[in-house]
Parts: sequence; structure tokens; C-alpha cells
Amino acid sequence: MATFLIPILILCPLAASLITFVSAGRMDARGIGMVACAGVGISAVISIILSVMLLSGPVTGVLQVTLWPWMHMPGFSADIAFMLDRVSMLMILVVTVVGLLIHIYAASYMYHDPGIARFFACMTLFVAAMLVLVLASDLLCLFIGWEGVGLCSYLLIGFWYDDPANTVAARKAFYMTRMGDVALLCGLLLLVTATGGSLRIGTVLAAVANGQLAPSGINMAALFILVAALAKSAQIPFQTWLPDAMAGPTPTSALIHAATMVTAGVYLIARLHDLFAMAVPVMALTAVLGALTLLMGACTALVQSDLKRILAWSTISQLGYMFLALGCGVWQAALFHLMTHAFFKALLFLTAGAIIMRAHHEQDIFRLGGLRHTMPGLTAAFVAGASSLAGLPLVTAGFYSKEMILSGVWSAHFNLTHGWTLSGPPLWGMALLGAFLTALYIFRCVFIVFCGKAGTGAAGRTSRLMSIPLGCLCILSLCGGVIEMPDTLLPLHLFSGLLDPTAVLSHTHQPAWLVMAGAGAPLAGLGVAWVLWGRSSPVMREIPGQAPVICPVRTGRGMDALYHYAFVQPFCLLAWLTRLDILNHAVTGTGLLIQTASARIFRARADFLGRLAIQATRMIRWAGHLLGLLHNGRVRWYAAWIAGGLCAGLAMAVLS
Amino acid sequence: MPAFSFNDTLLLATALFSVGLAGILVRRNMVFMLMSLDIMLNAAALVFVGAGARWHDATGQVMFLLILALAAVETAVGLALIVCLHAHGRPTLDADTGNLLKG
Amino acid sequence: MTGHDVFLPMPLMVVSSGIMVMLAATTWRRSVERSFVGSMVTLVLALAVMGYHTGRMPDTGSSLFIQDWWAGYTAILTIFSSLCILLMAWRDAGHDRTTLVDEYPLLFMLGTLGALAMVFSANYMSFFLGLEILGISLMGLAAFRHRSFMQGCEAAMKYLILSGVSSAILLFGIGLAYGITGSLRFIPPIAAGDMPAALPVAATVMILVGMFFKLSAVPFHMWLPDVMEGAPVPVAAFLAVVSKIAIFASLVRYFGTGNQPPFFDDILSVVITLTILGGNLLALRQTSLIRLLACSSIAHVGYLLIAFLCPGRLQSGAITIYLLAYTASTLGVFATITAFAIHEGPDGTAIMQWKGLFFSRPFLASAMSLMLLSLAGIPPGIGFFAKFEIVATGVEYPRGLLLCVLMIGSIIGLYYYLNIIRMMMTAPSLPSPRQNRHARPELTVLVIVLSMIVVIGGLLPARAIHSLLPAPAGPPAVQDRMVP
Amino acid sequence: MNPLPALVLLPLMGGVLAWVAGRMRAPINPSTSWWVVLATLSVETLILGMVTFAHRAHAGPWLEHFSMPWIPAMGIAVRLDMDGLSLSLIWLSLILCFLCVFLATRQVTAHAGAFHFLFLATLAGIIGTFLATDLFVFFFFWELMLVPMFVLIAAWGHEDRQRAAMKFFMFTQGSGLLMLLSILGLVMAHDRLTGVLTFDIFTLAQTPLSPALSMLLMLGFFTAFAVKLPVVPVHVWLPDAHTQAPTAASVLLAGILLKTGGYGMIRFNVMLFPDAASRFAPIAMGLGVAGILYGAWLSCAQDDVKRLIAYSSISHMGFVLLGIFSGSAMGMQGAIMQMLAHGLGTAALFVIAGAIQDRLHTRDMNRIGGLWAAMPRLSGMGLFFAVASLGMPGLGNFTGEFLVLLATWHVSPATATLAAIGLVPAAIYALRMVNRIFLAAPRAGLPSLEDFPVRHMAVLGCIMTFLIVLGLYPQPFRTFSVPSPLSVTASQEDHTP
Repeated sequence: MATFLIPILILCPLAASLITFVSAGRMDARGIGMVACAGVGISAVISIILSVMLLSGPVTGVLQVTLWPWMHMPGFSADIAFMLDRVSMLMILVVTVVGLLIHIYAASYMYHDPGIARFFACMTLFVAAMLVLVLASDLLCLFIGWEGVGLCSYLLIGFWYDDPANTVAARKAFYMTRMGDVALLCGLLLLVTATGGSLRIGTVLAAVANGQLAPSGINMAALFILVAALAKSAQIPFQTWLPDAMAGPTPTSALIHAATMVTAGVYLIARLHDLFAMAVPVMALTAVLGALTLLMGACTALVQSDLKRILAWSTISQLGYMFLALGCGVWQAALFHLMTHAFFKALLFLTAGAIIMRAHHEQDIFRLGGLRHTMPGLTAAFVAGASSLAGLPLVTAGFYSKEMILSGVWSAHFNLTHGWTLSGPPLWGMALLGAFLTALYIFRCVFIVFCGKAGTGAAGRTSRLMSIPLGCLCILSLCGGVIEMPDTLLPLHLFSGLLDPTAVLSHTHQPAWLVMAGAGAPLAGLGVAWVLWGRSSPVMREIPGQAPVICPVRTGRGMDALYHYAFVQPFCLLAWLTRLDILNHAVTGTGLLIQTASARIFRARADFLGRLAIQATRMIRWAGHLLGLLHNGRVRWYAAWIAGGLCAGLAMAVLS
Repeated sequence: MPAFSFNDTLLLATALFSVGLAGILVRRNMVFMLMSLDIMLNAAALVFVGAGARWHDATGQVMFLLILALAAVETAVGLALIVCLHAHGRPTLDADTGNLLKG
Repeated sequence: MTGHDVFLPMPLMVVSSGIMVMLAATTWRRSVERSFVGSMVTLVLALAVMGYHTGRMPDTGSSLFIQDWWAGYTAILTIFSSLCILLMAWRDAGHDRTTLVDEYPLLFMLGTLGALAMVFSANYMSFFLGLEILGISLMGLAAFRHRSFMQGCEAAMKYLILSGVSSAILLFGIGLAYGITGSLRFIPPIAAGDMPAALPVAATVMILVGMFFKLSAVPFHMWLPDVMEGAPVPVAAFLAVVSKIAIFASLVRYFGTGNQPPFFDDILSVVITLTILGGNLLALRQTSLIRLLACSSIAHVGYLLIAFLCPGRLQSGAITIYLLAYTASTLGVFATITAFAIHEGPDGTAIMQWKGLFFSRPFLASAMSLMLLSLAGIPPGIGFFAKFEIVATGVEYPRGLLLCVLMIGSIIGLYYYLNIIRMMMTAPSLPSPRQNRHARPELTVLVIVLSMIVVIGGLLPARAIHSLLPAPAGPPAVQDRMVP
Repeated sequence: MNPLPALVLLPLMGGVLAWVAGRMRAPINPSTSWWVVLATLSVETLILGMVTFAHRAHAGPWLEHFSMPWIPAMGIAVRLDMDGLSLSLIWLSLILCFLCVFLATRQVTAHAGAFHFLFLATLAGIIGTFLATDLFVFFFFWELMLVPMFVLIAAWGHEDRQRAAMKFFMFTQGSGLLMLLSILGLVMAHDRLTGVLTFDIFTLAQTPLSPALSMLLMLGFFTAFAVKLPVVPVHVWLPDAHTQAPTAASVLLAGILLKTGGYGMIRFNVMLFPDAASRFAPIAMGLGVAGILYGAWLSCAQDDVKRLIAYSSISHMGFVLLGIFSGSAMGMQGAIMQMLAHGLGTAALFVIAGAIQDRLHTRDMNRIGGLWAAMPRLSGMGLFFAVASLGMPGLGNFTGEFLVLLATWHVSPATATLAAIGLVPAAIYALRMVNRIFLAAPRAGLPSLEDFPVRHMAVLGCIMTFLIVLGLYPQPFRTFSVPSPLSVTASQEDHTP
């Protein structure tokens, strides 16, 4: 029964995708939306049934399904095979449930778009690919999903292809992730060589545990996979594609670029955590990159003015948290944060989408304003999402997951080679700073958008079809976190117990002030944000960085000036630095370089080998011409040649 | 009693042959070229005569006669061509001007 | 040396008596048609009597003529080519009613007679006679173009002087050889006791130079393009095919397939290299089709000489099939040119005139392409197999350098052959006016027959491979039966 | 009745019929020759189907054998043998021919009969090449197929067709001469050792050769195949030929003609000279990687759609070379899969490019503009095949590429990494094409265009299905298309039925 359900789980959205694609132009928007929602809905139901079966009875342990052999030959075998364990169960739940909510929302959001069929075809195809990704029990099979989600992401970012900027953004996203894919492919090749021909996750992990891989091999493989994950999850140094990816429709941003696809990297590393646990340097690298990304993302989010870009940078920053957790070995915390992040970030995006839609497609937060009067419901939803993102203590899901990460990071310790060690507290400090900044930037956004004087007028109302998912996501992002709590509050470990009953994370020995600090940082951020942007006469309305680097200092305002120098100026600097975005420039610069180089070569006549061939033929022609000159038509000259030939022949014959 | 040995005949023939060849190469007048050609052919004929004398064989003389006939025929055809060219309005005898065909 | 065996091969006899009859007939009544018909009948008769003595006459070493399989084969090729060329020439001559041209076929016949004499000759004397009969009749033929008389005369004059020079050299060499050995037997001289060692060498080289001139191997080739361009198209075909077959047959007979002098290798290698490269490079820049064919025939001589230089099991097959391929393809090209020339007014020797032929006359263009591809050595033409055999001999008797030269030459050759095909495929800029199309059934038949030979020879070349080469001067070897 | 000669001769005879039908006057429908072609292909498919399914019980590696003396004096015989590799490649050829016939050759109106004749003649040459096991016969067909292809390009191609055709012919023919030298070298070496003059590869495979000689001979073969494949320094002919050829010829060129190079490398380089091939492998693999990167890089800079696809073929063929010389069965199978998938995918892309050219009369991507709005079906197909060409897992190309990379990784991880890096520019060129002619803003003043009709979509849909099946369930093809070893001769099997 259960083995039956897994293929159906994947086939439903795939079928929906095919139907919507083929029916383009023959079915009305409503029907398309229904088909898509039905496809994803059925798989949501199936995934809930599967979870129930897995947790409570008929199926124990891991459910393996092998559909058919893919490539079998001496030295290598791969199958189209799926595996349902608790990690993938969590993931399919997130994917299908959040996916369903977003689809319902999108059915209304995209109702008037002429390309709705293409949109839903891609969305459902994405869901199918994502399910393949999370369910695959063979890493090569996972790679199908891995590339498939990338393709769908490309198609959806460039959905409104009339604007070249959108397609450029789409291609940028695909290229950057493609680099990671190549790394993943190399990692797979390394692993399959080491394990002797199989990429089954179980086999790979067993091989790692048995010591079939040399330590350097493990490190290399982990590094390759890390690069892939970094690219997919837009971490340093690949972060630049994600903000641009906001060119796509908002539901896409919510589903792909916030809730699911970008977390594939996190999922992959969590899946292979045993492998990573053996590669300490890579773990340390993961942690450091995660910490750096979370800080950088937060800082950049602080100076953005585009609503969706703020959310995009915040996604990068939150993914940084997950990578930090993965690096510190607390992969359960990473997955927990992945789940809560999916809830609140989907909520934030969807709400933002609704706001933007009603505000005549205005995305600049400084042109919006005072929206709490015109759209109270959306305000409530956005505030709920924002507080969950900021991790306001106790009442939000984000608090618990972030707390879990923080406590995990505190006790992390890396033994690098040659006596170098890296311990948790500095990373913890960074994460805490990040928590503070998170609250700061998201509430800056909240205050600017919803408080203050009214900006662009709002029109219409949010349809019921859109509100239902918003409501559900509100509930999830507020209450979804209580299943796992810090020991200081309550020794409740449902989530980590769910993932791995044998290894429940508990940090009983940690001091209580850690939790207090973790709870205090968002509150402080909220306070500062209120002071800076929330009051009736806000300190700053301008975006730092966009205006001249030195922001207007209002003299005689004591505290404000202090705030300004303490926070604004460093942010300005940071913003300036991040705006410069060396990597982004480097990437575009390299692209430009390649382009000019190839253009040069082409201007110089196709390619130089062709040129060579042309030169050769020219030489031959020239030789022919020279010979032609010898045949000048004079009979005496010809006779002379004969005489010369005779003499030469005689000389050769006699002298030889 | 042979007045000349075969080698002496050969030397003479070679000299004649060279004279003929040089004539062809340096003279531009077609009539002179035909004459040089005859000299060359006769040099070859002389070799046959000498060789026939050496071996006391009549075949050499036969060849000599054949070569004479050839020389006569060549001269005849050549002169006929020159006459033809004259008739078609090309009075010059300069061989170098006849280079319509080249390249 | 008295008492040559009075042996005359039958074809030679038939052809010479035919010529005499025709000469006598001119005194009776002059008629172009009768003259052509008479010559063709003579040639067909000669073909018919070919088998009469073939292979049964042992080489006693003192006869004037010999009729072995090699001679028979080349004689058949010669007579067949002459027939084809006469067919081409028929209407060409008839086209030109201003002067009575019944001596035109007669001259062809004389040329054929000379070629046959060379092919059958086993003695310097008969060889020399044949060579000169061929040469002198060619002088007459070359000047036979009335449309551009000056060029014709110039060609004849050039041929006269240059072939005179080469004849003189050849004769000088023969004289030396005679002086050394005292015999006119048609084999390379071997140093006798009291002679300086250089003398036979010089004799051989001079004879070789004379033959190279007639074969138009570089650097003795310069006359060929000029003469072929100046001469009428059928005469050019005669020059390119008949005279070359005859002289090559003599060359093979003279040097045989074994006892080659030591210096022979070097000289021939140099000449082959020069010939292939020179011929092909020269052909690259030609705009006249006839000149191009002249240059390409120079190159083909080079290929043939490779086979000649590589004694081995495959040599005989390679030479025979290459001769056949070269003859058929070249004749085919010339037949196509003749067929084309009549229709288009000018004689169709400029490549530019062939532009767009595929659209106006697809049959002609296809035949032409087939022939050119065969010359270039592309299947399904017989030329493909012929070139394959040549390369095979080169590989069997390792001659790396010459093979490299052959490769380069073939690639260059491919370019200019393809260039013609490409030209025929280019759509003409103007729709060509439908000019007076005389029905020329005999040329159409000729082109079809030659095409069939080329294609069938390419697909079933097995029947054409036989070891026909003359035995290397000595007791006659056991020979295969030749298929008529 | 042995089906092998029929397989070769049938297209030829059908071609002649089509030619005759094309020259018929008024009472006969002008598209008769097209119907003749269709009928020929159908019969051919029937025969092939019989060969495929009737001989399943016959367990030996060679499915069919045919032999007939041709030139006994030289030891040449018409030897045709069929194994899994040739069978699958012939299937590929037939599928692509159907694709051409349905989608491309009907557009040819000028001299349609001659066009169809040449088309089928090329096919006959290609099938002969795939079947021949006598080196002379192989060479004969190898040269033979060039001629009709040359005419196709030179007479029906686009603006610069003749230069392209000349280049194509010169390169392939010139390298063919090198192969001829090698063939004869091998035969003569065998002759010198055993005194038997034969061109039979089963016999020749057993010739003991000195290392230097075998290397030399192998290089001669390699050069010819490298030009055809093409490998990077000698690829110069390919972009021009592909760009200038008419659609059907482009499809044949990219889909099958290039495969003859790969086929030759497998059959005549690796299997005839295993030692020399393994010694040469590092260089060949280097060339393969160079081809992958260079082709992809140049492809990224093209504005001409067909040229872009042509350069992408060079890149894909680099994988084939890499796989063949990786020295393992896995790499070989990867190369074969890659050949099949590339044949299907690139052929479809050429058909689409041809359809665009037919409608818009340009191949310049700057002047085409976005077509999705006007022609969603065509654009959707274009998108699919572009994605296949960038190596999307789950489609045929990926299977091949992965196996090749895996086999290469066993030999040299660095090489495999370099080759894998070639997948990044692959994404760049494929998506660049997608975003310039399919998913882009439509050009101003676009005339109303006719989208692909349903029957065209059905044909392309079949190709799509093949690609997906190759990508997701390659197992039967993989086991099916294994080349048979030369140590087991087909005739031996015949004697023991």
C-alpha cells in the first residue's frame, strides 16, 4: 500500500503539470487552477497518510521503493528508487502542505495572467521535482530532482519574459546553481568510485562509516557537496542570484525561493550528515560560511528598499542560520528551522504579494506606508510572519527553532588540523548579532510599510481564496514551533525525537542566560527599530546607502545621533560594502570578459582553426599561381626546361 | 680501317647535339630553330652511324635513313606551318611572340 | 643482325591497310562521311582481329613486334579510345563545312597507327617509327582548328619544336644504347666491358627523358596544356588518352617489371613528386576546362608512375585498372565537353560557361560529375578503385613519401574537380536562352556507354584486374587469360 | 533471404524510384516522390523490425551475417554483419529519416525527386557504413555517402552553401585518404605475416602488430573518424556545413553522419587496435575535453541558431570521444548512449531551427525575437530539446554524459572534472538560445506565423518520448547496443546454427 503511494505522490503533480501544459489555451484559468491545486492537494493528502503510517504503525523504520533499474552495469548501478524515512517525511509534508497553500493562493493571484497555464505547469512540475529530490534514495535519482527544481526555478523567474531583465535574472540563477550542480556531479563521481558502484544513500553512508573512503576523499566529497548546497541555497559566495530571482511571480518566490528549493542544500547536507560529521574542516567551513552569510544577508536586508528584496536577503540570512546549524552538527535544528522558515517566509512572501497586488504593483517600501489602516488583515498576517522571522520569544515558531540553533552552536567545537580549533561561542555571538539585526530589518520594514503616513493608495480587497492560505500559514508560523523547546523552558523534544528517536538533542548543561540572550536580542532589535523608524517622527526615512553615504544627521537629538553613529553609520558602511558586492561584480566581470574575448575571436573570422585552414588554401593557391607564371607560353623557355631536366637527370643518374 | 673510334664519333655527336640544343635555346627565328632541330637529329643519326660502324651492323644505317626522313618531315611540316601563319596575317618569324597559349 | 622475323600483329596490318585504302579512296572521291565511316570500320575490324595472335607469339628477342597480353590490352584501349574520339570528331568536323576535312579522320587513323606500332613494338626501330608517326600526325591535327586558327598553329608549332627536341634526345639515347649493345632490342642497355660505366646510364636517362616528355611528366610537361588548349577538343582528347597510353605501354615494356637500373628509383621518385604536385597545383588556377584537364592528366601520369615504380603482387592489377579508369573517365569528360560545346555555340572550354548546367541540362551535368568524381577517385566511379589499387601498391612496396605526395595531390585535385561540379550547381544568373539543340544521338550514346563503363567498372572491378604486364625480359611467364 | 543487403539496397532503389516519380509529368501528383520515400522507409523499417525481433533466440553477439565475394583477387568480399551497435544506430537513422520526411523534406519543391534520391542515397551509404565488416567495403560506403550529401548541401543549402559543401567534402575526403592508407597498411602487414590478402576485419583483428606500426595505423583511422566526429582541431568544416545545409541534410549530418565517426572509433580504433588505443587514450581524452569546452564556449557566442546547435554538437561529441577512449565498457556504453541521445535531440533542434527559418527567413537570433506568443507549440518543443541538450538528468543526454564522466573519473578525476565543467557553458548556450528566440519579447512587426500542426507535434512528441525513455529507462538500449567483440566472428556462428 505504502509502496504504492509513493509513486502516486510524485505522479499527481506531474500529471497536473502535463495536463495544464497540454491544455494551454483550451482550459480557462479557473480550471487550470483547480487541476493544479487538485494535483498538489492529492499529494498533500497522500503525504499526510504516509506520515501517519510511518509514525504510527503499518510501516516501521524506512520505506524503500525501487521502481525500476536505471543504469546497471559492472562497476555501477543506479535505480529509480525512493525512500521514505522521517527526514523525507518532514520534507514531503513541508513541500506538499506549503505547496498546496501557495497553489491555492496562486490560483487567485495569477487568475488574470494570460500565461497561467504555463505558470501552473511549471509550479506543479516543480513540486514533482522537489518530491523526487526529497524522496530519492539514490543520489543520482536525487540529482534528477535537483536539476529539475533548478529548471523550474529558471522557467518561473523568467516567467514574464517580455522584460529582458527577468530572463537575465532567470539565467543568472540557473548558471549559478549549475556551477553547484557540476560540483555535486563531481562529488557523486567521487563517491561512486569510492563505494564501488552505488550511490544509494544507505550504501554511501555505510561505506563512509566502514572507512572505505580515505579521509581526504571524504573531505573532497563533502566539499563538493557543500559547494552544491551553497549554490542551491544562495550562500556566500553564490548569494547574488537569489535577490534577482525575485523577478518571478510572488507565489514562485514564496514556494521556490523561500520555502522549498533553496532549502534543498540544507536537506542534502542533513541527509548526508554522517558523511559531513567525518569531515571536520568542511563542517567548520560550513559553519563559518553560514555565520558570515547570515550577517551579510541581514545587513544587506537592512538597507534594501524593495519589499521583496528585503525578504530575499532575509531568506539568505535565515539559510545562513541553517548552514551554521549544519556546520555545528545540529542538523535537527537546521531542519526544524527549515520547517518554521518555510511557514513564516511563505507567509511573508504571500502577504507581500497581496500587498503589492493591492498597491498597484508598488514594491518600494518608502512609497508604501500607513497600510495598517487600509489593509488590517494583511498587516496582521505580515506582523505575525515578521515576528516569527525575528523570533520574538515564546509566541512565535521562529523563536524556538532559532533557540535550538543557538544552543547547538554554543556547544559546538571543531578540532581542525595542527592544533587549530574553532569553538562555538564566537559563532554564537555572530548568530546572536544576526538575530538582533533580523528583528531590526524586518521591523524596519513593518514600521515603514504599515505605520506612518499613507503612501500609494490601496485598491480592491484580498480575495478569500488568498486569505485562507494566509490564515493557515499565520497559525503555522506562530504555533508551529512549540513542538520543540529549550530545556530551560520545558524539556519538550518532539521534533528531534521525531527525526531521530535515538539522538534527542538536549542541552541541559547550558546556562540559562543563553536562552535569555537569545530572547533578548530580537526584542532589542524590535526596540531599536521602533526608535529609528517606528515613532511618529522617525529618525530615518531615507535608505542609508542609496542617499549619500553620510546620512543627514539631525543635531540636538542626543540618542538619535548616538543611534546613528552606533548603528546607522556601520550599516551604511556595510551596505556600501555589500552594495559593491565584489563577487557579483566578479561574476559579471568574468562573464563580460569571456564575452568580449569570444567576440574578438569571432570578429577575427570564426575561429582561428578555420582561419588556419583558409591560410593553408591561400598558400596552395599562391603556389599554383607561381607555377602558372612559369608557363609563360614561350617555346624556348619550355625547351630550356627540357634541357634543364635532362641535365639534372643525367647528373643525378651519373653521380648517384 | 676505322678512321675514328666510336668514342670520337660520340664526342663529335655530342658537340653537334649541344650546338643544336643551344641554337634552339638562343635563336628566336623559327626557321633557325628548325635548322637547329635538324642539327640535333643529325647528331643522333651520327651516333647510329658510328655505332653501326662499331658493330659492323647495317641496322645503324637503316636508322640513319629513318632519321633523315624524320628530319625532312619535321622541317616540311614546320615550314608549312610558318607559311600558314603568314597566310593568316602573322608575318613575324619570332618564336617568342607566339605565346597566345600560356598560364 | 639480319633476319628479323617478319611478324606483323594483325591489328597493325588491318589499320595500315585501311589507311592505304582510304588514301586511295581520296583520289576517287572526297567525302567526309565516307572517310569517317571507313576509319571506324577499320578500327572495329582491328578490334575484331585482336585475338588472332595474342599471347601465342613468344618473344624471341629479335622480332620487330610482339603481341602479348599487355600489348593486346593497351592496343584494345588505344583502338577503343580512337573510336570514341572519332565519334566525337565526326559532327565537330561536319559542323565546319567551309573546308573539306576528309583528311581529319585520316590523320586520326595515322595517329592510331603510330600508337599501335608503339604498343606492339619490341624493337627500337619500330618504337621510333610509331612514335614519329603519332607525333607528326598530331602536329597536323593540332593545327586543325579553323575557328581559332592562330592558336591551333601556335600549338602545332610548339609541339613540333618541343617534340623535335625530345625526339632528338630520345634518338641520341637510343643511339648510345645501340652503340653499347649493338642490338636494337627494346630493353635497357647493360654496360659492356670496355665502355665507361656512365654511358649506359646516360643512354637510359636520355631515353627516359624522351619518354617523360611524351608522357608529360614534370618538368617536361609544359607543352601539354598549351597544345591541348590550342588543339580542337577531340585532338586534345587524343593527346590526353591515346598518346599517353601508347607511351606508357612502351615505358612498361621497356623497363619491364623487374630489372630496373639503380638510379632509376631516385629519378623516378623526384619526377613523380614533381609531377603530382606540379600538375595539381597548376590545375588549381585554370579557368579553361581543357587546360585543367591537361594539368590533371599530368597529375594522373604521376599516380600511374607510382604504380609503375612499386613492383609487387598488386602492381599489374593497379596499372591495368588505372589505365582503364583514366581512359574511360577522361574520354567521358571530353565526350561531355563535345556534347556541350555543340549546343552552346562556343566550344565550352571555359569553366564559367558550365555555370548552372545542372538546371539546364541535368543529364549532361550528371554525367560530367560522375566522370569528374571518378577522376578524383570517389565512389561509385571506377577511379575510386583505381586509386585504391595505386595506394595499395604504394603501401605494399613501402613508399611513404610518394604516398604522402599522392595524398596531398588528391586533396588538391579534389578541390578543382569539385569546383567544376560546384560551378554546374550554381544557379545561372540569367536563364540561358534555349539555343539550337541539334540532336546528337551518337554523342549521347557515347556518354551513356562511357558512364556505364565507369559505374560498372567501379562496382564490379574484379573482372578488370589481371596480371597483364610483360614479363621482365626473359622467358615468358605464365599469364592469366584475358577477358575480351 | 538475408536481410542485410536488402537494408542497404532498398533505400537506393527507393531513391531511384522517387527520382523517376519526381520527373513524371502532369497526371502524377507532385508529391508522389515523397510518398515513394515514405513507402521505402516503411519497408525498411519492417525489415529492420524483422531483424530485430526475429533473431532474439539466436544468442550470439552477431545478429546477422552476409558474405559475397566481390574482388577475389584482392581478398575483398561484401561482408555485412550486424551487431547491437549497428542495429541501434540504424534504428536511429530510420527514426531521424522519418523525422525528416515528415517535417522537412516536404518543404523542398525544387527538384523534389532528385532531392529525395540523394536523401535516400545518403541513407544507403550510412547504413552500409554501419554494416560493413570488410574494410574495403567500409571505405567504399564511407566515401560513397559523402557525394549525395555534398550535392544536397551544395544545391539545396542556404546562402553560402557551396563553400560549406566544398569544405565538408575536402575535409572528410582528405582524412578518408589517411584512413585508406591505414587500411592498406593493416592489410599488407597481415599479408606479409600470413600471406593471405584479406580485408576481413575478423581476420585482421588477429594480426600481431608491432606497437609503433599499430599506433601509426590507428592514428590513420583516428584522423578520419576525428574529422567526422568531429574532434576539435579538425572540426572546422562542421559549423559551416551544418549551418548551410538544408534542414533535412542538417538532420542527417548531425543526427547520423557524425555518428559514423563515433561508430568507426568504436569498431575500428578501439576494437581493432586495443593496445594502441589504450596508449593513445590520454591524448584522445584530452582532445575530447578540449572539444567539450571549446565547442560549448564557441556555441555561447553564436548568433546564428543553426551555428549554435552545430557548435553544441561539437561539445557533445567531445563526450563521445571521451567515453570511447576511457578504456572501459562503461565509457563505451556512455558514448553510445550519448550518440543516440544527441542524434535525437540535435536532429529535433535542427528541425525546429529549419521550421523557424522557413517561416521567418532568417537564422539570426537577433532578428527572430520571441516566438512563444506566436508559436507556443514550436517554442515548447524548442525549450524541451534545448533543455535536453544542456544535459538535464532524466533525459537521454544526461545518461550518456554521466556514464562517460564516471568512466573518465576512474581514469583521471581531473579530466572528468574539466569535462563536467563543460556542462556550465552548455547551460549558457542552451538557455541563451531559449531566451532569445523562444521565451523573449516578440519582435515588432512579426508576421502572423503558422504554428506546428498537430501531426508535426506528434512526430516530435515521439522523439521526445525516446529521449525521456533513454533518460529514465536506458537499460534495454544499453544492453541492446553493446558492440560485439571482433574475436567472435559472425561466420563462425553461422557454421554452428
